[in-house]
Amino acid sequence: MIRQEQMQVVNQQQIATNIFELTLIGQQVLDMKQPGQFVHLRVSDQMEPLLRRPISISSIDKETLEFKMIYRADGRGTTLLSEKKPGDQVDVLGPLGNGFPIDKIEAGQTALLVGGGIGVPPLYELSKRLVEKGVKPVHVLGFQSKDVVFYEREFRQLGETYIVTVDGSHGHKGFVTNVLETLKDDFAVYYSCGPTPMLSALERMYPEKEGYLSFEERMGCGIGACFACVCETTKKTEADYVKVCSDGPVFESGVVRV
Amino acid sequence: MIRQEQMQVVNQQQIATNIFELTLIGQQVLDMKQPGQFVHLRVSDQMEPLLRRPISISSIDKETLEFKMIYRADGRGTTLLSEKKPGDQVDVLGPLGNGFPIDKIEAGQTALLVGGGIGVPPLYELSKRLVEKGVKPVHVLGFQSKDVVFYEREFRQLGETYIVTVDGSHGHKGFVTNVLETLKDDFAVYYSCGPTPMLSALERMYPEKEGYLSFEERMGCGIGACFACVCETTKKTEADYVKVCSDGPVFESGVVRV
Amino acid sequence: MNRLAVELPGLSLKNPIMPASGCFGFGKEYAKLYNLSKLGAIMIKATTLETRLGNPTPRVAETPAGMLNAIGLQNPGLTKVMENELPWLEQYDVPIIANVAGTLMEDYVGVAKSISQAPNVHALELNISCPNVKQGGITFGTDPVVAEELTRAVKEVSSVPIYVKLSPNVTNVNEIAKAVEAGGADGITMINTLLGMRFDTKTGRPVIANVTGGLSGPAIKPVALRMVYEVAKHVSIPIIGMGGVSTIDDVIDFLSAGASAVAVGTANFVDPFVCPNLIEQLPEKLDELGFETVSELVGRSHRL
Amino acid sequence: MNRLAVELPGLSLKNPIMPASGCFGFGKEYAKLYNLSKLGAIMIKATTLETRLGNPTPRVAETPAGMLNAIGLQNPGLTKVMENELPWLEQYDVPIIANVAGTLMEDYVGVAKSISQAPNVHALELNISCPNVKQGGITFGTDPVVAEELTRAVKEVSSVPIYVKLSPNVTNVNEIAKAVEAGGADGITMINTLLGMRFDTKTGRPVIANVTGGLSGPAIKPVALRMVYEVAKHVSIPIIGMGGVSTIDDVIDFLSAGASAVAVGTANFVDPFVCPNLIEQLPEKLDELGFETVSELVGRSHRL
Ligand SMILES: Cc1cc2nc3c(=O)[nH]c(=O)nc-3n(C[C@H](O)[C@H](O)[C@H](O)COP(=O)(O)OP(=O)(O)OC[C@H]3O[C@@H](n4cnc5c(N)ncnc54)[C@H](O)[C@@H]3O)c2cc1C
Ligand SMILES: Cc1cc2nc3c(=O)[nH]c(=O)nc-3n(C[C@H](O)[C@H](O)[C@H](O)COP(=O)(O)OP(=O)(O)OC[C@H]3O[C@@H](n4cnc5c(N)ncnc54)[C@H](O)[C@@H]3O)c2cc1C
Ligand SMILES: Cc1cc2nc3c(=O)[nH]c(=O)nc-3n(C[C@H](O)[C@H](O)[C@H](O)COP(=O)(O)O)c2cc1C
Ligand SMILES: Cc1cc2nc3c(=O)[nH]c(=O)nc-3n(C[C@H](O)[C@H](O)[C@H](O)COP(=O)(O)O)c2cc1C
Ligand code: FES
Ligand code: FES
Repeated sequence: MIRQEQMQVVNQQQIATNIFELTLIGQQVLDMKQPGQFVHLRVSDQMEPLLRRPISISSIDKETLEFKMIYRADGRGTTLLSEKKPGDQVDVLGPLGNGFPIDKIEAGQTALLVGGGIGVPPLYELSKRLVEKGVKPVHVLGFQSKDVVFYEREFRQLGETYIVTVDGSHGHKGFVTNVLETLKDDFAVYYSCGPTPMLSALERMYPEKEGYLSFEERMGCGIGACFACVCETTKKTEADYVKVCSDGPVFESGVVRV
Repeated sequence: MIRQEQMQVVNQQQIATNIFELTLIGQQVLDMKQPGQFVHLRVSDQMEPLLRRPISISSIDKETLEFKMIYRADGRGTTLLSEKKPGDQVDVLGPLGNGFPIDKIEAGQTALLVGGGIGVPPLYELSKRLVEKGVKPVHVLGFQSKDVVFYEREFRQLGETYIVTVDGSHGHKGFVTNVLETLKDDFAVYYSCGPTPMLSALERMYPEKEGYLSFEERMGCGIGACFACVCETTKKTEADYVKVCSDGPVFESGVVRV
Repeated sequence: MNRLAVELPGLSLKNPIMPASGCFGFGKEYAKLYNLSKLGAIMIKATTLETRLGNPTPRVAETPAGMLNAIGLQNPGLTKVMENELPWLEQYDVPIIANVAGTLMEDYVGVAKSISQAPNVHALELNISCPNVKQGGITFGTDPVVAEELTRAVKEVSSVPIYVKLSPNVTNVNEIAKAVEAGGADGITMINTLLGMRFDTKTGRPVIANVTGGLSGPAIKPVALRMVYEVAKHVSIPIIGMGGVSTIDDVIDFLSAGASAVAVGTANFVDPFVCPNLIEQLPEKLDELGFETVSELVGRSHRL
Repeated sequence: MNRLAVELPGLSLKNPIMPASGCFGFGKEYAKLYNLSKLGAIMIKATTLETRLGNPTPRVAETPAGMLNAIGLQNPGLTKVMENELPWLEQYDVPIIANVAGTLMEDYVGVAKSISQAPNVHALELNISCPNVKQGGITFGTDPVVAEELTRAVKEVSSVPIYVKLSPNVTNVNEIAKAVEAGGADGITMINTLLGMRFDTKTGRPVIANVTGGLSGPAIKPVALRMVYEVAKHVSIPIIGMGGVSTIDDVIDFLSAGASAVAVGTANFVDPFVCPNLIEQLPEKLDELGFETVSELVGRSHRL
């Protein structure tokens, strides 16, 4: 069920340059089912900035009713969000969309998780769930440079982890694909979230593999009503188009025309 | 000198129903010369609400660099202002305008100070200055009802004080004029701030007396450039019009056509 | 007696609040959040003869207290709307206002003729003001002669009353309003969006793939109120007002300016419960202002 | 070389930032806050033949991310402006753009003829777009034939280049732009305010005593950018852009859209130091975007 809820800030923490981890508490956490779902946040009660911001859920704790998001404070909205302090309220609409399916892989199999920049966060909850299930995750995480790398330790605790930076200031130098080329492709399913060029590179690299990709698009409503976030589709689906907010953000590889 | 300054909230306190007293600290306090001047406040960094809000200075402490305002949280802007907490910054443009002249009265004389509602605050600093000078103030302060009366004790400490409420729930019942009719008119100068009907009643009541009245008008710039706050004048002045923000807000009685 | 009720041509509204076209799809998504029968009416997404896939993305961009959109009238087309969307909406006790769009006059006539026969469609809204399609749309809405002609043609074939949706992107909105009234319109809905742009400051490129988009939201409210106020003076058919409505005070202002009912667009994205919330707040607000019914409030600014 | 410099007809601007007419009086008040010689130019308050006392108050009202004004062209009149205001401004090293307004064509011609002879007036801005006066003003700005005629008449008598200030309250702004270009305008300034209203929700009365007012501020920026972008495609004379500019990104966006310089109106009320601040921020922003000069940036959106 989608709820609109005033959730309380439990913690706000800068974890890399301009990258923040925000922890909120509220009933909505009980409805958060899949890794890869997102929430639509109002960052201010005022009329400017007006629209909600979509941010992925990066980890869920049903026991404490807390969930975390990781985001880059960049434009007006995310900058205002980064100024929220413990005790402040945030208007959260969620959970929204369809996340990464974990029933497509079985215990004992290997999953490849590829994240780029601010696409990394939803992979964290995904990896935790896969590990719980007995799946072995391999993480390949790309960032611009050392100062914006986050959650390296957290991912390492869950499994094999490769960090890649464009400028080589940390981990491997280059793009995630440079590392992927050096890895065995004995994984059952791949999961990815990040910039569209990265997603399409993965599709080209693993045409035979089952893969699930999380897309981004500018949003209005966030719930499927306004047709803002529509993507063109390929022949793989009967639908003429898909909406990132309500049909996605995660789609099977090959469905969205990239 | 007019300055624009990020001033810090030292204290914010509700002192009556929807009435707040806000204390700010900053260099600008050194430039605050006359009681009855005002400041023009930005209540938010966001673009909505957009315009500054004019609020009178209600007391000044040059030693601590603090000044106080008293305001009613009513519309969007003042409500946002009332949410500011100690440590928060407020963008203050000031001090603005010309206040009440205290050189028009001499030690030993009596001054009549008449305030209505949210027009009461600037009279507090005025009264303090008059008392310092050896003038005897008589305060007649009108409010809607008991729950919005403020600063009664503070004014009583400075001199004779009559509280009037429209509904009679505190002090005398009726309008300030009902009390004024019962008082001797042995004062040298009267000073007033409040709703325009009150100001014009005073002018009619004391046509022969020297009086100084503080006016309100919707403002744009607050410094005299935009012609938003213009008032028509009478024959008493050569000017075709006056601007409340830069010529006022205090004018000699009879100057502004009411 | 229901103090919120409003009677308009074809529409017995239980209250004067309805979602604006294009901001509510065909209701399915919001139906998951609340009971659509609470609404005064629903203005469904523009329907065209054929399926439309709309414009490339990005289709929306935020602006100060507003947003731009260039969806481009994406919709499943007349047949699917008649077969899937409208029948599904029949489960709710709410009149539907079908927003009709097209490229040629024949398109409007074709859609209007069919869709006006759906049992729950109680009125049509002729979208002669969509700024986001290359042909049709706004061009019909900026020329009084063409607007009148189109209104007349649609009126002839429609089995329900027709409301014409006016564009604010004109020099003289009264002229267009009078033209559609002369053409037989039963009512007016206004305003559609103002044409605007946003640039990506880094690259200098327009953010909206379609280059320009329609500006909506609180930013345009002053323009919408002014136009409603003016048109109310010039026509005698009722107006459904919209443009930046998000609070109960906005609702009151539009009614005061002369609108008989109010539509809510962009605010649905900010607060998906805005329509039921406004409906709930309305009686108390009437009390506060000392009005017994919504109808008493309509056009009060003209009577002061 | 000064990378911020811009050369326009009559105007050698040391930078492309100037206060917009009516938002800066005749400079005296802001001169107390900073040195006016920092500014690219100053657009002074509209000047009419006779003294004008303007409209009744309230003359301003706040709206979402914007404001309404209906000052009504209050100004001391041509003689006093020539005798007091312009000579006083001579102490600053800054070109003055004199905003000229009137009721009849003769008024414009009369003001233009005299004021263009003041030594520090380097250009005129014909205000054919003021929405707040009953006659003249906006009526000249909505009819291309009249606009062209007025431009031609003023051009004939003016000793300095003339810029015509366009109204956004039109169906087709390009048409007006082309008309004034044909009439001999040396440049265009745009946009003036959008017509709007605000109501006092309690009473239902319009807040502005004049009933309607002109909408300005960030809310209108998308409309202004769209119009500048369009007009830049249709005329070959330069444009001074305005409408909601308050940040350095806004400045860049207007330049990208095709404005050669940028005027700042409402933002002066929000931040009285906005003009010098923007001027100070501009070089760094050019570096960030990889442009050597302001001129390189002008119109870049059209070249992508
Ligand atoms: C499904 C989904 C999940 C996301 N998850 C994350 C996340 O976990 N962490 C994170 O840092 N970012 C995430 N993003 C991107 C995030 O939504 C944008 O960074 C954010 O909206 C930018 O807002 P702003 O106020 O900083 O920028 P502004 O430039 O002020 O934004 C202006 C407008 O553009 C929209 N916008 C700008 N950039 C984007 C973008 N990349 N995608 C969609 N809308 C955008 C904003 O929402 C707003 O409406 C996600 C986006 C989507 C669609
Ligand atoms: C010189 C001067 C001194 C003032 N001193 C005080 C004071 O000490 N304490 C106090 O409580 N109030 C004072 N006021 C009134 C105060 O400015 C308004 O109450 C306040 O601006 C309302 O803002 P809002 O956001 O609550 O209302 P909104 O309705 O959101 O305001 C909308 C717009 O209208 C303007 N506005 C609304 N009411 C008034 C008003 N009465 N006068 C001027 N502009 C108004 C606002 O500034 C804003 O631009 C003073 C006004 C002036 C002109
Ligand atoms: C995303 C979006 C899509 C829209 N689609 C349509 C449409 O299909 N038909 C139509 O007549 N108006 C459409 N509109 C205009 C709205 O119905 C409404 O007239 C306008 O947005 C002003 O109201 P608002 O400020 O409350 O949004 C759309 C508006 C938005 C924001
Ligand atoms: C209070 C006020 C007074 C104005 N007076 C004039 C004027 O006298 N002449 C004129 O051409 N424009 C006038 N304008 C319009 C501005 O010059 C400018 O075109 C408009 O406000 C849009 O810019 P902005 O959004 O930056 O304010 C006025 C605007 C305001 C807000
Ligand atoms: S954001 Fe509205 S349909 Fe996806
Ligand atoms: S508020 Fe601008 S002149 Fe007074």
